[in-house]
Amino acid sequence: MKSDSPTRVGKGKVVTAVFLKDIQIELRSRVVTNQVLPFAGLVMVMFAFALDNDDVLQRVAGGLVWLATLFSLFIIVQRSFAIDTADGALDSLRVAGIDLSAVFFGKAIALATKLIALEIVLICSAVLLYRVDVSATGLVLLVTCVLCATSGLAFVGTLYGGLTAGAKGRETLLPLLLLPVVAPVLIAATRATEAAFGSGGAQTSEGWAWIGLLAVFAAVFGVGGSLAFGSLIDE
Amino acid sequence: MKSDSPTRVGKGKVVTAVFLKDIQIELRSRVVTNQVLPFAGLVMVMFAFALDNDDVLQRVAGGLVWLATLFSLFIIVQRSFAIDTADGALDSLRVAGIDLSAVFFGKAIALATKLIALEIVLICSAVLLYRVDVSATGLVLLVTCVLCATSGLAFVGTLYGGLTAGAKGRETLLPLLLLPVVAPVLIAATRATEAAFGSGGAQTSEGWAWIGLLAVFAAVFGVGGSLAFGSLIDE
Amino acid sequence: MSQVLQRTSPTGTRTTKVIGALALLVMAWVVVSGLILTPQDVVQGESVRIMYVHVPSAWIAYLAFIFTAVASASWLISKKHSMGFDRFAGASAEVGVMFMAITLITGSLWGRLTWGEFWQWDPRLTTTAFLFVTYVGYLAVRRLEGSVEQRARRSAVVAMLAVLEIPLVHFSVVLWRSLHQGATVLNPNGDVKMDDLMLFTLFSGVVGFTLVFVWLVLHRQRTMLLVDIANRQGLDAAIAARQTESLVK
Amino acid sequence: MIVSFSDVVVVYDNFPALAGASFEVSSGEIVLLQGPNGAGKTTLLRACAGLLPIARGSANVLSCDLTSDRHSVRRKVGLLSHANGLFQDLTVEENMSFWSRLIGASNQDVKTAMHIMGLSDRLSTTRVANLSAGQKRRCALATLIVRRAQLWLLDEPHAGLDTQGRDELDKTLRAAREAGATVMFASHEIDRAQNLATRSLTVVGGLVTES
Amino acid sequence: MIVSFSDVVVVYDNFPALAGASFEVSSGEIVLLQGPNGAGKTTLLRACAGLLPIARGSANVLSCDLTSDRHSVRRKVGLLSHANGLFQDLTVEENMSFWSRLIGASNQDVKTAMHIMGLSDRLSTTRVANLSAGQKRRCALATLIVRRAQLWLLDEPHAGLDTQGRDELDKTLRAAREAGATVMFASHEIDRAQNLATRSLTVVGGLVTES
Ligand code: HEM
Ligand SMILES: Nc1ncnc2c1ncn2[C@@H]1O[C@H](COP(=O)(O)OP(=O)(O)OP(=O)(O)O)[C@@H](O)[C@H]1O
Ligand SMILES: Nc1ncnc2c1ncn2[C@@H]1O[C@H](COP(=O)(O)OP(=O)(O)OP(=O)(O)O)[C@@H](O)[C@H]1O
Ligand SMILES: [Mg+2]
Ligand SMILES: [Mg+2]
Repeated sequence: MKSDSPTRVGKGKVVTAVFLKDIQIELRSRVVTNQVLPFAGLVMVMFAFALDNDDVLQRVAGGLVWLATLFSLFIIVQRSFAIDTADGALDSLRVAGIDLSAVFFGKAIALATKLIALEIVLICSAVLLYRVDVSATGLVLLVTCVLCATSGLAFVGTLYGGLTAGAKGRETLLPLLLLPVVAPVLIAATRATEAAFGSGGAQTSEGWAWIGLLAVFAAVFGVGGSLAFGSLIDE
Repeated sequence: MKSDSPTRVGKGKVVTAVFLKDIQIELRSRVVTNQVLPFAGLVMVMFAFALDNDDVLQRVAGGLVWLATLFSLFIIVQRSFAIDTADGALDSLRVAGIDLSAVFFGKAIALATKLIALEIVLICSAVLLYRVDVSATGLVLLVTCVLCATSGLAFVGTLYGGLTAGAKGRETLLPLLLLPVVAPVLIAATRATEAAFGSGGAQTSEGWAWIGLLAVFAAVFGVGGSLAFGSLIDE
Repeated sequence: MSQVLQRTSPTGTRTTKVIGALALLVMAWVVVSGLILTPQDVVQGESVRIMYVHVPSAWIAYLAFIFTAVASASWLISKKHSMGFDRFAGASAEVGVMFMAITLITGSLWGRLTWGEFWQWDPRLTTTAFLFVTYVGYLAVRRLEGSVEQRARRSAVVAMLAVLEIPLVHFSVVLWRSLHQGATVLNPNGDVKMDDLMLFTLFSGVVGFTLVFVWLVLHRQRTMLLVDIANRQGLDAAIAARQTESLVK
Repeated sequence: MIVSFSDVVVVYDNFPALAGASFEVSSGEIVLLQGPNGAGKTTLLRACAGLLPIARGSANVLSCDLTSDRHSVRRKVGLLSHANGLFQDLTVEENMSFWSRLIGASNQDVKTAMHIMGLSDRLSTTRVANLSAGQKRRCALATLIVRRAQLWLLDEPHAGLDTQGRDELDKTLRAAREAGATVMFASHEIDRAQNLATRSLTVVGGLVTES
Repeated sequence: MIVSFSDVVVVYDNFPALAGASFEVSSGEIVLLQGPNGAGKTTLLRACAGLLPIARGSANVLSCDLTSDRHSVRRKVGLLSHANGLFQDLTVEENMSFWSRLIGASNQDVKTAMHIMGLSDRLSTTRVANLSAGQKRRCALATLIVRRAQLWLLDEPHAGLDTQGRDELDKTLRAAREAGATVMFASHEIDRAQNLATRSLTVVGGLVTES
């Protein structure tokens, strides 16, 4: 047995390994499927039920989709880091001496994957339950909006999830930190979705301005996260 | 050191011990205060922001309060049993050979305490944010509604929390099981609260019919829970 | 170490005394001018006088948060990681949160007078509230357990991300259709539509609040230093106590 | 007979961790369970405590028939698992007083147990989360000592303890035996364990043999 | 010198778990850390791995200065904590392949490590949550073995293992030493540990003394 350190591993491989691990655990434990989805579905149904009025429903449809996504974000982030801290695996990751910005991207991509799966279900149920019509141009806008908003949420969720993981009692900080930061995403995504849905006579074109904001947000937290994640998670 | 078993402990003492333990842990870890409350607050604020329309807001105020409570219920229940299972304390509880129906009541009362604290904040913020007026008779209705609905939620939450605690992977079952059962509570409590708030011209008197339903629900799950909890938690 | 403590015990210095006196002077002028000398507004009546507190406090809060970010960046970049930067960042954020609270409170009161409501779900108001919450979160991060270096590193990252919210608040009136006053003073066109004395009073307010800010930050950063020193002395005692464990056993 | 198992099978999902275990333990014994990892020692101890359903065979502990009723036995046994069963957010003292309140132990007993396990003074007001591994184990043992069970079941009780703690534990178990209790414990520290035990059983592949 | 600590203080909140520890470890040693519960052994090992900030004193591990940079040392050390650092929902194989992918170990290494620790066959496809305590520990050790670290830090590596596992572990550590690695480990199983170690240090009350 040679005792030289193994060669350093490329960033891409670490990203893939972390991503696969997170997805594999989700497939085993089914937290998103069994726990978050019914949760999010309930919001949609209850509102359809509470506001039995097509006009109002169509107006709130966009907001509801993103509100439900945001809640799910909290739960998924918390769960995703709870898995790593449960048996001290986070410590092992830190001691592995790997590039923590790769861990950041791996976890963020896994988080985004879960969020997108969720959003697809939510948007479809909004279309069905609230009788929303989406035009072809609206669809393009919607898809762009989902992609931009989700990457922003995934980046910021992973970043602050890392900050609040680890020491006991710290996890209670997560909502406090995350709330004010994701609020703009919520607003921008809601407005863009409303434009795509044509709620309240909104034009599709109005939506694209919001996409810009979402893209800036995603870029800021993508770069910021990959730089800062290491020093936040790591003490 | 004598090796006779200690005398069996009265039920009341067990209830108190379990209740105090749960509350003490909450006071230390501040999950409800720091994590659930901001969460629930967000629902209220985001809705106010998304639907900046006094009429609609007043109409949905009641529903929002109870929807937010329901979300919080999931998180609090999960957390409350996670604490017990984390280091195998639930096993120790089972081996202690104590009356498990006393544990049921202890945990349910602790849960209800946390929920009521939360509801007070939610209702106050609804009143402030959504400019709801509550009359004196409405207030009586509201307080009764909160008490009945909360005990129902606390009983059913503790019962199913116990069922899904313990074995790995089972906790993902909780929302699936809990959702259909608490839906009636959500509806009844919403209607009663709307009556208390006078939303959409509802009369206070209309609310009392719903209170009956809530009281029956609480009674059924109080009795059922105290009988079934032992055999559910305990395998 | 205790000598250091004694020597530095009073947090004031000659500079802070001068700044404090100046701040008092300017603020006295703002009170006189704001409440008596300036005219009432055509539309808003007497309530316009709230502006002399509301607007400066908002701007000084921005200034405080920007200082926090700059100090944090300096800490991260500097080779020596001097703790002074970190203490300055923390002190500035604390004072900034206080000023932001003043903005929120005076704004609500003003809103009650002009819109009839304490609170509206208006973009400027909402984003301001979020900015406030963000920095409360920042202060919470500073209180997490860990060493001083950990505190500095964590909070520096948060501060540099949080400061990006300021443009969002400032431009929220443009981004969203807003009830709130648009950029009247700092408007992009550069033409100010305001009575000269009002404008002068407003800027006196800004100067006065800046002086108050500087005075508070200097003192606060000083007390933070003292707390750190006291903690270090507490640690000396704790180390001594811990070492005796080895003798007992 | 305090414990008598005959052809007991215990399954997890589809895996029979005990595959026909038969043995007996009589009053006043200190029985060591030894055997390789994954042999079924933990499973055996948990089955004795009435925590696992018996799939086949007959099991009798302290005159309770575990195949028909796994509940009544629990009041009489004390179990130390691999996990400590403590609340991480509470202090040592609070944990102790919670468990002692549940079983109706006196304050004096609690004090004595904490003293035996060296948890007085500073440690008593420390949150369990901030204890060292061995200190947590000591706390778990202290909650067990106040139980004064008729049958003590301990899963690797020595692991994590320092030498002084191990001596103290051995003394405690011997004293419990003097007072009429019976002890079964699993251990991989064969030397110390055989010194303590009055008899030892070997568990391999879900079967129990005398050794 | 592989490790050299001089007057190192490490604090949790306000408690100095290491209160001025000084010692040196040179290449090729197998150093045993012994001492009572709560002495600071775990803290010492974690500090060596660059996981804890050094409040005072100077610490140098594998030519990295821990006071200024706690990161670069991590690639070179392997740490076995009290906790196993495994993902409970993944199988043994999946855990192994995750960790080996992260550090770029070969498939052959993984197979060998799993074989050494007796985790081939049925166990390799078992979820970690369904392993016995000792089997989990074996899995954690296997992830450590594939690391081929220059400095091995092990916190009570023998606890939970059966006799055969302990022998295997000792053999592995001796082989690692032959191959040029240095080993530090904490243990309460003094006899076996002293047999394995080339030198032993005593940790008491946050101080380190030669013994
Ligand atoms: C709670 C309620 C309010 C909050 C949170 C609030 C917040 C703010 C903030 C953050 C600024 C600084 C904006 C910037 O320069 O970026 C500001 C400026 C200002 N506010 Fe308010 N405000 C509130 C209510 C009001 C009301 C009711 C009025 C008057 C009707 C008002 C009038 C102004 C004016 C005139 C400025 C200066 C605008 C400029 O020249 O840029 N505010 N407010
Ligand atoms: N997270 C923490 N917060 C505060 N104090 C802690 C923390 N972890 C450990 N301690 C304290 O630091 C001291 C040293 O702990 P450490 O875990 O290093 O001991 P140890 O020598 O490994 O003991 P053991 O043999 O029990 O494993 C103990 O007194 C413990 O109470
Ligand atoms: N929850 C579970 N689900 C499925 N199989 C399990 C479970 N727990 C244990 N097993 C399996 O049952 C067998 C016996 O486990 P047990 O924990 O009783 O072993 P043990 O003798 O205590 O071992 P150790 O010395 O490692 O503690 C092991 O092979 C293990 O893989
Ligand atoms: Mg075992
Ligand atoms: Mg230790």
